[in-house]
Amino acid sequence: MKYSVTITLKKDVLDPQGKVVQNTLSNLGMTNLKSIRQGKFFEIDIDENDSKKAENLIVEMCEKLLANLIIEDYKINKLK
Amino acid sequence: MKYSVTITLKKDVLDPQGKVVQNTLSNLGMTNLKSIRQGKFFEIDIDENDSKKAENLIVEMCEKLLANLIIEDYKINKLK
Amino acid sequence: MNITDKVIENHGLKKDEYKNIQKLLKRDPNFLELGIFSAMWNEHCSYKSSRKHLKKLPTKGKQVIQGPGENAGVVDIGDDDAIIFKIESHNHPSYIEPYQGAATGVGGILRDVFTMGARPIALLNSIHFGTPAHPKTKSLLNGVVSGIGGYGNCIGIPTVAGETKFSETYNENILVNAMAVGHAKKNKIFYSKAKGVNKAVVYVGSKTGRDGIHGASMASAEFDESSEEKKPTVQVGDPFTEKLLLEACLELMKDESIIAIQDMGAAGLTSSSVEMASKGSLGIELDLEKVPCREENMTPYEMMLSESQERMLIILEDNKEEYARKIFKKWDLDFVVIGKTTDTKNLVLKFNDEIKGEIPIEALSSKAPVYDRKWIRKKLPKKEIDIKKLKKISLEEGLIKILSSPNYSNKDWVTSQYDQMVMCDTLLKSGSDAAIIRIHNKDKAIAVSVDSSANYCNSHPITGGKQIVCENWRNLISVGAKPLAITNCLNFGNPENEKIMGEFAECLEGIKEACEYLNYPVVSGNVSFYNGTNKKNIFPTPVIGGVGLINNLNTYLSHHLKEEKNNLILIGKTFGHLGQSCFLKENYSISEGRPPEVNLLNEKNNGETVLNLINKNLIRSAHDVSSGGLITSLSEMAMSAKLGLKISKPRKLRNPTEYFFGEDQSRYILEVKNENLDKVQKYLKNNNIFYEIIGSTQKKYFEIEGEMKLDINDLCKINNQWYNNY
Amino acid sequence: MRSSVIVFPGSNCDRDITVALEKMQFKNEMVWHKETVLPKSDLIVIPGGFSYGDYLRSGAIAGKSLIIDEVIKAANGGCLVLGICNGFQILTETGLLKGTLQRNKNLKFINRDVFIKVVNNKTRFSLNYKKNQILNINIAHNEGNYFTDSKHLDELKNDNLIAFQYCDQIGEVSDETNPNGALENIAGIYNSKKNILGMMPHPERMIDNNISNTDGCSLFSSLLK
Ligand SMILES: Nc1ncnc2c1ncn2[C@@H]1O[C@H](COP(=O)(O)OP(=O)(O)O)[C@@H](O)[C@H]1O
Ligand SMILES: [Mg+2]
Repeated sequence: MKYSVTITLKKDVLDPQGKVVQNTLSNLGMTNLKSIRQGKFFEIDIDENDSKKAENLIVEMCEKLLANLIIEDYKINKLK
Repeated sequence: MKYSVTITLKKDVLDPQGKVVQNTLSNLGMTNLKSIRQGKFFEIDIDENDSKKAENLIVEMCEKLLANLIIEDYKINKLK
Repeated sequence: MNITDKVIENHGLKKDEYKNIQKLLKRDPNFLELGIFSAMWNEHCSYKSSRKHLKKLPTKGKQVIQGPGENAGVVDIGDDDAIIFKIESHNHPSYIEPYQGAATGVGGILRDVFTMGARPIALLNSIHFGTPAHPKTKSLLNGVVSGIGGYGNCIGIPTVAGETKFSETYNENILVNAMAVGHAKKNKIFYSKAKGVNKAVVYVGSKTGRDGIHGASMASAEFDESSEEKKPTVQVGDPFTEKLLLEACLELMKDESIIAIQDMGAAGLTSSSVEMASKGSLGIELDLEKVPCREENMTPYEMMLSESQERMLIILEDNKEEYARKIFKKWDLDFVVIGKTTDTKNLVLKFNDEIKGEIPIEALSSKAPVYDRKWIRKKLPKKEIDIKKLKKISLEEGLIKILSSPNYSNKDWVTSQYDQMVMCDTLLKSGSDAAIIRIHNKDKAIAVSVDSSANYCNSHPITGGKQIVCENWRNLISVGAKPLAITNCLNFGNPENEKIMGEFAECLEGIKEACEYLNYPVVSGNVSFYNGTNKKNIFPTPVIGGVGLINNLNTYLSHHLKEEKNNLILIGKTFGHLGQSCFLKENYSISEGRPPEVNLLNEKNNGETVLNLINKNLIRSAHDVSSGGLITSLSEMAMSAKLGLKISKPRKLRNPTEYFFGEDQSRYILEVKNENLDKVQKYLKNNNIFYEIIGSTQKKYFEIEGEMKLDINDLCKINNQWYNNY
Repeated sequence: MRSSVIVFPGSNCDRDITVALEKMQFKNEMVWHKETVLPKSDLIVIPGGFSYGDYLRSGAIAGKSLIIDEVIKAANGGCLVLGICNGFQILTETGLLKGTLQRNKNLKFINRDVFIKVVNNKTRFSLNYKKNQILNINIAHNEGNYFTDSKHLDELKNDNLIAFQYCDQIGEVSDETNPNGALENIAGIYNSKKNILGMMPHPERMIDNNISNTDGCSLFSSLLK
């Protein structure tokens, strides 16, 4: 089964990269940009047909490794 | 309007990060992981009500800055 | 696939080259074989246009352990230590994808060095961009610098020296040359010559993917509008895996397991296997289904031509397989026996027990084409510039123009992105004439520098070739090192053009002459042709990387002025040569005239004398005088120390502009304490050295009597602003 | 004093720190990350470098390695732990130190000598320094931009847990002297028990006048007491 995971910084955490990207885009003339935040994206393919189990596995991956829960949130999406 | 953009490496391009993450997850016991590829994720909020125009703007951002089109593909998603 | 004219052309092979292949095989090649010929016969691997000229370079000397022909050159630095080094270009890939192109350039040159048994101890780079105003320059500069840093920093080898230049000649074709320097024990050097039949051929490192297929032929083609379509050849660097590969290889090398080892660089598995077999006059047989692949359904063609990074091929002694496998397993790397050596002298490629290709090794190596391309000489430009006809510019104005220009600005913006300190043996970092790296745990060090001067080479290639070797030599002398040997990266345009081929032949003549005279042999190098777009070729840009030895850590020097009230001595004659000078270029946008003459006799005598004075500890700081002339060199000494100096009024008959901005060769500035002045003068006289005492160091002010007086902090500000505002 | 240097794939300052520790008379051992027992040690050092390429987040994957469980156990038992650069990042990933290290504010790798001042000189790591002593020290990192929540920041300040702050030559702490954007110019912090120090600058690079200075020596000599 395939899932995608997006990981984003928590609201109150400083995002230096997003800030620079935002400045750069403004400098490129895109003045109606209100905000941009950067995160990570994963496409995960697992060998598990039970979607409940599969989802648990993805959660485990996120909590154990992919996200740093102190500063990041994650979101799981089923692809197919 | 709000959009999200995901940026992923093109198919045949080496993904050293994904490789290391995959090994680590397997070592952590998640053996039914088939593959994982890492990409970038952006949440973009723009001040534009015309969705046609807004989308064009997002495309421009991707092509000009966010994605490295030589090795990456991007996908745009409307959030609301 | 059918082999049509189009297919042949797409493989970069000329019609008569194809006929030659048919003759050598006594049949038509199949698609796989054609691919292999194309990879081995292109300029990048075969050196078909350059070989004839490269043969003339001096490559021998007491200090040389291994000259050109191996993965890198090896010099003796006494005791049981050897230094292994080489430079290589990654120009085309870096233009297409600057970060990855530059990064994999660094990765590639590192493998050349550690494949010979050396632990890399320093990285250098020479990078050339178009004008800052060109729309692509900024992102290319950013990408290349962070790519070089990204790779070197991650793998943990200090990047300690280099050069960063801008000129419109590189607008459509930047240059990215990377040099690696390693240290090995003299009795532990590894070569690529296979020996013995039925020995295991082992694949180690990363898996093979579809990346970089035909990278070598791309490096051998001119750019045109369609180059953007050559994108799939972009390779992604993986410095982490390279670090593992480095440690695993060095660990295996402690033992006596390896017969031969060769990194997979350009043309990957093809060139590495052919080279090992060819050097040993053997054959090699590969079972391609065993090659570790990253992608599904890879064909033998793709496997043989892939340029995936971070891979090596090893020929192992009998009964060492398990021992070696354990080491690579520890480092989480693939280790697979994929074939064996044979006595057939053929390259045999099997896939699932079926022979897919068979080519005599000779046909790919010694029988590869060699061309004696037509070339024409360049005349020495006649026109000398009469500066009296130009608008007068004060010394201060002229100097400020130079120091604030992109080419002469302080390079901290670049070098602070490189870890220069890791390994804790960097005695002198970027920003000096040469960097100095201590040999770990020893009381000796090496000095390294890379240099180029495309304007001189373009104006008169022989003089330019000579000059650049001398400048490099001078940079090593200035820090107190005895120059040992060089590596060179020859960046030129299209060799099928007689004028370009002439530039190449003549630059090499100049390099040869200087190297011979200075006993400064060439031990390794790389040729990069086809630098240009749509018939517009870059200026000839040979880059010289030199290595020198410092035998005693108490005698090396930096060019930073040391204290007030010391004498400043100028070594060498000043004629005031302004042709091709930075002064004319930056102030008047004039790039005319001939380059300054190089007198090898003076060069050698001045250099050896300065080195002796440094070794006697009679000098406080030293700097060579190069592009920008005396005043620029003086300002560099002052700025780096935040100390002032005062130069006395130049003698009457001299035109101050010519005197201070002239780029006459073989000159050095020395800082000498009062108490040593007599000794130094006596020594200079005894050695028939022309010198002038031009002034002394002082607090705070950069001063030329009767001409200018500037606060040193203001001068620094001027020199520091360009990158930060770009 | 016995020290252990943990070596991860991709560590690259492991040799440098070993040289420093041995020069300062520690009895040092290198410990490969796949080991499951730590040698008996008074000090554990997690060196700089790019463990696992720093590919996911700097320090994240090393924070999940086998040996780390042992390090955590030892640290909780009071063993002294020093994380330098990547080592600091790893310690925040394991939770032994709070907060996180983000990309430098200019998004570039920075290698430079900077000034830092000793904020707390009453710990096992710093007692041979004077209070507010200014050190000239090398930094080399991509992610040194220290961030933490305001509650923890208050704790750091109130409990004197800030080890070093970036400053200028005379100890002035300001935005201009902040190389990477770190909160409050923080260059290093302690845990609440002060037996764990994480710092971005490299003291092991400052032990030899030939290549730099000896401003790092007192850190190691403090530990010897
Ligand atoms: N790309 C680079 N990488 C490392 N060091 C560099 C780079 N570019 C310039 N430098 C350093 O900046 C200093 C000034 O460069 P340059 O003006 O070319 O010096 P020189 O004229 O003495 O050769 C040198 O010490 C050089 O090593
Ligand atoms: Mg110089």
